[in-house]
Amino acid sequence: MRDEVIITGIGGQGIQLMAKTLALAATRAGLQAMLASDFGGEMRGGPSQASVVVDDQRLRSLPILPAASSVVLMHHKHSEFALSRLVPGGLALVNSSVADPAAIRDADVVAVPALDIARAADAPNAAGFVMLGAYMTLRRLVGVTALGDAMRELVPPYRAQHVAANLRALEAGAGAVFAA
Amino acid sequence: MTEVPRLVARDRPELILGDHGLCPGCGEPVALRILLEVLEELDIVRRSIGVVGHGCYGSFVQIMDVEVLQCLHGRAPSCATGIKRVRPDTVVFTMQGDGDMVNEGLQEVLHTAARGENVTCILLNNGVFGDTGGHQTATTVVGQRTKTSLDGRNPETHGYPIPVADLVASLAGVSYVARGAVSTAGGVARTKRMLQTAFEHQLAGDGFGLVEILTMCPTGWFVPAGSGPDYLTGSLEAAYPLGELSLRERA
Amino acid sequence: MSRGTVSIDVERCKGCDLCVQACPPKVLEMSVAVNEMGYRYPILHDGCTGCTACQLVCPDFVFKVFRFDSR
Amino acid sequence: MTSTAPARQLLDGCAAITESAIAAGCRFFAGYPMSPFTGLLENMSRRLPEVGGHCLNAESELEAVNMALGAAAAGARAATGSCGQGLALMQEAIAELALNELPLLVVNMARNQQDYFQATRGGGWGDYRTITLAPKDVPEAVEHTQLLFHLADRYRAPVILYGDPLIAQTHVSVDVAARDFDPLPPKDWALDGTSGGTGHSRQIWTWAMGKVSAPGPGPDRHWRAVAAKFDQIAHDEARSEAYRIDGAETVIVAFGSAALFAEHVVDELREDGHRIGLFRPVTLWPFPAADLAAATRDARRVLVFELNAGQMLDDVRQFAHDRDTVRFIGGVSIHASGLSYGPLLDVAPIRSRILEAVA
Repeated sequence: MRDEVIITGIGGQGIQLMAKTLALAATRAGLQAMLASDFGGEMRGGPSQASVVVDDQRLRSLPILPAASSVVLMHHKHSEFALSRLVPGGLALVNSSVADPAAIRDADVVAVPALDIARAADAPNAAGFVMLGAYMTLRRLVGVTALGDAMRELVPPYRAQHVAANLRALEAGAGAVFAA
Repeated sequence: MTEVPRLVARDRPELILGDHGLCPGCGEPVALRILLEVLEELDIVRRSIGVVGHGCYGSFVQIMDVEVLQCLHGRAPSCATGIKRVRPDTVVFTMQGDGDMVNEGLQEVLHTAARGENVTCILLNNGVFGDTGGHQTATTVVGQRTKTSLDGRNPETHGYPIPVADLVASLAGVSYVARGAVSTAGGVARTKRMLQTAFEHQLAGDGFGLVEILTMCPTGWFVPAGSGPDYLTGSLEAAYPLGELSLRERA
Repeated sequence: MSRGTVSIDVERCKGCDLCVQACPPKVLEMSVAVNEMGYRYPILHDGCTGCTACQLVCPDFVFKVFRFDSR
Repeated sequence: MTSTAPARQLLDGCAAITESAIAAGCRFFAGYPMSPFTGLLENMSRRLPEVGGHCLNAESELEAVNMALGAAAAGARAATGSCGQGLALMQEAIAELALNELPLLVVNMARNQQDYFQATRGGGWGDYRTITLAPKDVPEAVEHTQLLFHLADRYRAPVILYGDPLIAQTHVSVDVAARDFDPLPPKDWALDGTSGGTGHSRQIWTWAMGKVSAPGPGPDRHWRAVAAKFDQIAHDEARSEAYRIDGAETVIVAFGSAALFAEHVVDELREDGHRIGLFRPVTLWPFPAADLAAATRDARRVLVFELNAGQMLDDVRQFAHDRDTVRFIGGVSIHASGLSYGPLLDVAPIRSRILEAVA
């Protein structure tokens, strides 16, 4: 079992927290994880990208992935690198509230209107966790509860007020798609 | 009535293991002697570590019976910081000249003072690079002749000297700053008391201490050995007044 | 009549003259002869008070200072 | 207060090296922020106080390395670090550490591979070298950290861990635990103040003159002894890894992260039928000269891939079995930010440069 995903979008969309939540949840579940982040000097507004590789055996991976089995696009901006590494027929999970899924070729495109789902779940800042919840339903690496626990561990104390909304977003996202 | 001679002053403490090779009339050996006397009298010889910079006084590491780290030019306060942090029960002092502390290592001593490191820095200030043969330092006073200011230090071309003790005294985190001189018997006695006070502050954990000692360098000043004290009084001491410096209130 | 005295390690002396200048009762004088290193050295005359000024200023650790106690 | 981290954590390289250093007994760190080294300083400043250690955010690299020198002289397991220009500022003190025979770990969390010369050549004054290990990934950096502390103490010398932005910032699941090594001699040379007044109080001085009552060897004998020690290290401590080298007519030589990528390309090209392998110097100094000569004995071409204008290339040319077979396929490649690698560190460009050279 091996999963490689590149998550991409704009700084401030929660890309790094999504990726770290996934990698930590996998680590806590006894799997091996690698998380390679690539973001500019800006805290918000610039390109933000993270690659996560999860394996149930000794993990051997390049921090700049030559190929990824999935991509999660939070935005069409800055998505060129991720799409160039997506294997033909790989999973492209697209935040269709912002990006146009029809623009993506040679992929198993799954559109998730993450922003709308997040708003409906009263978690308007947590679209990233909607996407992560959806991604877990499709990939089944760890459960939503494990993701929630990892997220809770990672959120700093001064942002603890967002934990409940993030959990709602994860649940909503997990229910928004169907496993193949 | 018979008269019995009673020893009232030893020639040198036992911590001085042999002769030094410094010039006639040099003030630095006097500073070394009173420093070691203070360590003895405070009974801290078996817990003292000296960090010695580069200058004529550097050769003292061969004759002073105290643990020493001879370090890079100017870096003694940082080395002392590392030692004191990992061995807080030791008494840590630096011995540096003006070329070492004020030229090469000015930022080291200022930052170490501002950090309030519980160490004692000792500046042997003669206003000249004695070891290299009499060149201008950052404390050479205006008008002083050196091999690199042949007509005397001229502020228009050479700039002004730096009163490092005054800079240190302006920083919070400092527990004691004093300036003495070894040009007179009274000055030696007063300077020794300054050293003692500085070490007492370190022992009490009060924070950074600096004792600047004005020393004669007749060779580097191009004056006869016996004229050193008078030259010091008229040059260095006029620019750097003696005494304990008042400190900034700690926040 | 001297209240004190000094021992002078003349072979260690470098002839700097600081002690002569520092001596309050002016009882030290530089020699005419020189030591093995070629330096003149101080000679003590009567009148030493044992004040230790010479020992304090000496860069070459030449002086031991004594005082006479009556008994 | 816990002295060791719990098993299996998700840590980036900076955090993992911090935990490994603490597990090895490191209790003093001083550094000056500079990307990507900064993460190490941040982790140390958070973790060392928790285990009774000290971390100083020094006012410059000069202060940082000299503080660490002081701590090392006082017997602590100590470390500092920087990269690039900051490492250059530390070179004078690294030389001083070497000539004073003081152990210190210097983590060069470099921005790229352009620090090869200043890590391996001994950028300061005097006849010395620095043992330099270049891990290819975070788990190896964890291992190397502890090995380097051991080697530093064993040889009483400064040592360098050569990391990079990928090691600094990549998170992996790692177990950090103290590793066992052969016992080390006691640090009876370390300053603690107790030998004052004995007539032979301890002295640390590059000239090794000792006291007049207990003379030391002096600079001539001391520096010859130090140089002889580095000769011995060169003989005993070279480490390397040969990957799929059997029957290879093309041997890639690469270190650190570049070797990790080269390994991947070798796998791809082997699948395509190319007889190709990888030789990786694990110690950049001592350079694994004999291993390289052996690994390249039957090679038709030796291709050096490094992310600089050709620094390790000098060593490969010097020690390859036949220097005429050596070709350079690396180059300077810098990310637009200036803080990391540029596009050359990727599978496709490495692959195409190799294929170009093989054609």
